Amino acid sequence: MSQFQEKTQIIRIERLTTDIIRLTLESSRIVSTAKPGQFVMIRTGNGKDPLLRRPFSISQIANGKYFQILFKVVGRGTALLAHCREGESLSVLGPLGSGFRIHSNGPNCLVGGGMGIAPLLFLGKTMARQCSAPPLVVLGARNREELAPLVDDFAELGLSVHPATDDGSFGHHGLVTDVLKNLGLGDDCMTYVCGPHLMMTAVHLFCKDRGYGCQVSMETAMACGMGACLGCIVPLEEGGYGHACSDGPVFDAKELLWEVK
Amino acid sequence: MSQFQEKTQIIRIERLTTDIIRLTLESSRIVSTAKPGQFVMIRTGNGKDPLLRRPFSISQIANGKYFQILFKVVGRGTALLAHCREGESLSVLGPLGSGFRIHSNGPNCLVGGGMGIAPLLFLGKTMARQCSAPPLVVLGARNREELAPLVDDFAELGLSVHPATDDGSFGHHGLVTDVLKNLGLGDDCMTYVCGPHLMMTAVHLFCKDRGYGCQVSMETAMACGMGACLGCIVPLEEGGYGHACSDGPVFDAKELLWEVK
Amino acid sequence: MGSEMKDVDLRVSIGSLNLKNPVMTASGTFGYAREFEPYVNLNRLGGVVVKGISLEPRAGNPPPRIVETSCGMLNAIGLENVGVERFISEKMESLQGIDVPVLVNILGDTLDEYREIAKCLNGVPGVAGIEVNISCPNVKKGGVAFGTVPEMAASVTTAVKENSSVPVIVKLSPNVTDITLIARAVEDAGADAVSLINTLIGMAIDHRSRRPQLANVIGGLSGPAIKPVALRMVYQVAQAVSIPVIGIGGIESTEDVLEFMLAGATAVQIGTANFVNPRASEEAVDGLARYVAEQEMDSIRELIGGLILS
Amino acid sequence: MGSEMKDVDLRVSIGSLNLKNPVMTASGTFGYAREFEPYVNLNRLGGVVVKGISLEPRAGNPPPRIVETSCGMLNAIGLENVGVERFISEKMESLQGIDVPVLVNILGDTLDEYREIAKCLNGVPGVAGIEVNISCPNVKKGGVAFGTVPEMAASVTTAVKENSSVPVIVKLSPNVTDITLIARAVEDAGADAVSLINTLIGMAIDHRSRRPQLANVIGGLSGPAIKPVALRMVYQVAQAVSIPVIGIGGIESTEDVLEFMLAGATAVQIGTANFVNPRASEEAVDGLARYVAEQEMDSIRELIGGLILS
Ligand SMILES: Cc1cc2nc3c(=O)[nH]c(=O)nc-3n(C[C@H](O)[C@H](O)[C@H](O)COP(=O)(O)OP(=O)(O)OC[C@H]3O[C@@H](n4cnc5c(N)ncnc54)[C@H](O)[C@@H]3O)c2cc1C
Ligand SMILES: Cc1cc2nc3c(=O)[nH]c(=O)nc-3n(C[C@H](O)[C@H](O)[C@H](O)COP(=O)(O)OP(=O)(O)OC[C@H]3O[C@@H](n4cnc5c(N)ncnc54)[C@H](O)[C@@H]3O)c2cc1C
Ligand SMILES: Cc1cc2nc3c(=O)[nH]c(=O)nc-3n(C[C@H](O)[C@H](O)[C@H](O)COP(=O)(O)O)c2cc1C
Ligand SMILES: Cc1cc2nc3c(=O)[nH]c(=O)nc-3n(C[C@H](O)[C@H](O)[C@H](O)COP(=O)(O)O)c2cc1C
Ligand code: FES
Ligand code: FES
Repeated sequence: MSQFQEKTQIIRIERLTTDIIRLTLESSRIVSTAKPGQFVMIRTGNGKDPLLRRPFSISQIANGKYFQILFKVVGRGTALLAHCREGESLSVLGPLGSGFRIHSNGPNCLVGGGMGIAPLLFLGKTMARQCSAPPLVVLGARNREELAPLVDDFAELGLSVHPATDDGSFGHHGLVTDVLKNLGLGDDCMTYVCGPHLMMTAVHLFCKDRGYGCQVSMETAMACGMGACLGCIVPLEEGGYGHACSDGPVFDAKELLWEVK
Repeated sequence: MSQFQEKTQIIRIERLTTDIIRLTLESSRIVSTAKPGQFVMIRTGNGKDPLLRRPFSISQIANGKYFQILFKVVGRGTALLAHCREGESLSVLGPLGSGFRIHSNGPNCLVGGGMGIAPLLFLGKTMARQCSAPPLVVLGARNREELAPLVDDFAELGLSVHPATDDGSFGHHGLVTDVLKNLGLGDDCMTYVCGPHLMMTAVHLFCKDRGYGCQVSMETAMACGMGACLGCIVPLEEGGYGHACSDGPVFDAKELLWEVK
Repeated sequence: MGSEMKDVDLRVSIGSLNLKNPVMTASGTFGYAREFEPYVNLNRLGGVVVKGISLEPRAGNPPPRIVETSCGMLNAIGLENVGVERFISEKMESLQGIDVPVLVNILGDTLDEYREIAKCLNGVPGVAGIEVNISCPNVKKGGVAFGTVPEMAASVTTAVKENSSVPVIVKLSPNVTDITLIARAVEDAGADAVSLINTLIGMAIDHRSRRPQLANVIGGLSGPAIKPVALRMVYQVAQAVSIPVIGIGGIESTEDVLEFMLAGATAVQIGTANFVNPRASEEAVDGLARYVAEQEMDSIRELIGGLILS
Repeated sequence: MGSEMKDVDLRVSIGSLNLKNPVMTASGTFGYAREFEPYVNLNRLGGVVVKGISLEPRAGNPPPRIVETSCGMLNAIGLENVGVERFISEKMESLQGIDVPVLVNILGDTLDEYREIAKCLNGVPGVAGIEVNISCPNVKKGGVAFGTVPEMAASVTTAVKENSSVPVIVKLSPNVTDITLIARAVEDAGADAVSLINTLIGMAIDHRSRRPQLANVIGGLSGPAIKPVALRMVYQVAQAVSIPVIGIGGIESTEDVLEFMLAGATAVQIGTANFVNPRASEEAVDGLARYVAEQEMDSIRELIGGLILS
């Protein structure tokens, strides 16, 4: 048994910006089996509306019993979560899904956009410990306010971060793919990508072009998070569908069907 | 226009027992027209579940802009209300319904049971000011814990209270009707009753027997609180139904059909 | 709000009835309209549909009549109403002076009753339209609801239509296998519009007392819970008929109105939401005006049936 | 829990199928059961109904396939499944060793397909019963769902029944005018039980993109939102037929199970609630055991149809 349904206590609530929040939750069981790239399903309220759990990447683990999620308030579920108080409990299901497959020896590059940065912190921390060389980190967001606190987290791990913002207020003014092009990544580089679909498409094409490996973490609507509802599909290159919650959320980008206009 | 739909700020939350709570809300408009016996309809949450507003008696007004409700946590709506924080806002509709018709000259007796005590405080306060003689007050509840804090409120108004509890832990051990029988009420006494249905039935019969007037405040399920849904009916003596929200909640007990076994 | 939005065109037509905007209130959820005056400027609404009226007064069902369910409510009011005579002399009288079309919802147990009510209402000042509730059981046909058999629905439509000079809207029941069959039948019988959906039939039980929660055992389910069913039926009916469709079911907000119009509704009715937020209807009018302005549309009518498929 | 409750009798029977307790899981909401092993002791359940199986594998509908609605969800999975062959070789194989009846939900576009699947499953070890999903459109009859016409529902029942040695449960669609007509037709055709309800047909629209929220445009509504409709239909069907009725629709808790049993259900299936609380089914078993003990009932069967009227 490596998944659990737990009442987890909210240890800490940090408001990084007006609408980006970090929750620290306690569950030694979930933490004991969690791997970078996995996610949890959280009940955001006690009522029946919103009805379904919401998926969030595990963005950090610590001390064998704490884990963090980092989220943005975009709708009712996240608004309810943002309204919680320290000391209260949340029902959490996890850890769920496949994680990133870490290449311990090759050069690694983490590419995150917006809230897609969340799982990369856990990944970066793990790599810093496991891999022969630390990964390069490229992070994009709308502006300094949203990006700076997240960049700090990676910096604390001793990783060098290349930021990019839409408005140029922090790091490169433009897209993460611009940054990637100028980084001089090693030949057999593996990229680990999580962010908006358009960004992942662009990074996939870039990697395909250069012959780099590319793992992407896919976001879809999810009802169950555990392979039961068959709602969370992503179209596969070979035809048919993969299930984001059980076959993913991390997929080899080559196996997916990318709609490129 | 004497009804309003308002975002009212929660000024104060007092937990009288583990499940009895008093909220102080601010709305000068609602307070300006509120009369004893009237009620408000409150949205207990922001979601769609629970969907409907919940009715609560106005149990006090103060300083021309504050009003209080006193409630017991019995289900999801009241649980949500109990979970609110000071400074937050609640959507309130009111004041609604007919109030008590105060007899300024005759002897008056307020009879309350459980949360039915709530509207009687506002009534008692008004009578203390308006009436030639202060009303007698008979209050019943399960035990001292639930009753004592409410009795204190009446005592502060200078009214003499005759308490009764189911377990005998405070005042008379037994029913409010036992107390009533021994009070020696004046001949043309008017009683104002709010509490469990069985209690109101008993008080009505007692009053009918003695020829006292009897006004009762009826509780029914309510969807709208303003005469639009026709859901809140109470059977009338003459046949047909009255509407608790618009014809009541206060009725002359004689006009209602009482099921007496 | 009113003046700055002057230029925004929210008008829609239901047959010969021209509405300022598509937002009406649903029968049985808005009383006789005056109840909402403390909260709503009635003149700003597209129309109000008053509580269902029968030939004779009805006391309605015994209590309990309502019970809350998940994101919805069940009601078994039992069509309590003052009867058509008192309705005309008291309620319509009290509505004089309001600058909003008043539509009268009517119901009966026999064809004759429908016909008689229509006659009584014909020519009454202020009655801008008739909405025919065909969810009632036909007592002559063993209690099968008029609204579940195309031929019966058509007969009711004809009976009312022949005795009305104002537009006749037929309100469809969702408790049928194929609502488009009923919609087409009433269109063929001359209905000027259809409105849908009425409530879904439901039930609630109190496991403690082991009794039904409604004295009437079954009741009508309304509110946000039924919105997906309503939207689907409006979409299907809008494709099946060429008369205007009025969307009803779980509508609470401007966004909901937009969805129903995209699905093919020319206008909408707000029901249960009036209980939760008495200002829901007027707020939806404001929201539509803002939307049309923001989207720089010439008219809200561009939205009707504008769902993009593929 | 298990041992202290030893004396409590929760057993119910569906035809010749004896269940430890009335709590099953609904098709399409419990995967192939093994997915729930981290959370649930499968052996404690009354039965599990696995995802609907067709003759050939189906890829299902394109995304998006699910969308949340008020107290419910819409799904248009499009019956994605591995086909009956791989189902038998892989999925049934993996279920060996579980001490719980496995019921297989089947579906087809033609009578022949239903018949063929039944034949394939007949005699397969571990298959304790067949649940026939008749909500699918009959391709030969122009896409009218098998479940909406009594004669068609009866034919499917006969076709499956003739080729099955285990009990056959027919799962009824709620999207009909009179569900008791379908229930009686399948009873007469030999069904051992009926289960209801399947999902209500619904739709959701994204007003921003002006597109349907499901690629398939329409989908099936499930969850607490539909419970009142499900309870009403179970109540009606239980009075109309004498075979056991299995209640489905919005069941989340022990209380919900009690309500469906009072309405006349012999057993129940928990669907969407499994997504919200994977332990919902086992918790309902615990709750029923506590209830029977507290109420000092001889058996949970005393509850079936025990609704008190008047
Ligand atoms: C595997 C996985 C991991 C995730 N990890 C994180 C994370 O670490 N941090 C984080 O902030 N978010 C994460 N998400 C997205 C997160 O689940 C959604 O933001 C959340 O469900 C929104 O819930 P809501 O009730 O606030 O919004 P809703 O009210 O449900 O929707 C509000 C708006 O958000 C959009 N939306 C809803 N769900 C998603 C989704 N899954 N993806 C994109 N848009 C969506 C809706 O279309 C709508 O426009 C993850 C999603 C998946 C599938
Ligand atoms: C005019 C009026 C004035 C009221 N004033 C007060 C007041 O001042 N203080 C107070 O505590 N309560 C008052 N009530 C009762 C209050 O409205 C209910 O307790 C509340 O609606 C319960 O909401 P809930 O969501 O917590 O419970 P629910 O989840 O809706 O129900 C939980 C339990 O409470 C029962 N219940 C629900 N509504 C009522 C009701 N109206 N009467 C009796 N039982 C009910 C249900 O049957 C159920 O068993 C008043 C009711 C009315 C009609
Ligand atoms: C309390 C109540 C009373 C109703 N009375 C009537 C009625 O008299 N006639 C009618 O045609 N519909 C009646 N309805 C149905 C509504 O007009 C509407 O069709 C239904 O509630 C669905 O819309 P909603 O979900 O917005 O409430 C009533 C609904 C409710 C909730
Ligand atoms: C995602 C999903 C998939 C479903 N797949 C099937 C199926 O394959 N066969 C079937 O008969 N019913 C299927 N159903 C219907 C459920 O078994 C059940 O009848 C319905 O969801 C109502 O119950 P609920 O409200 O408890 O979910 C599915 C439901 C959902 C939500
Ligand atoms: S979310 Fe249910 S199968 Fe993936
Ligand atoms: S609560 Fe709606 S009429 Fe009284």
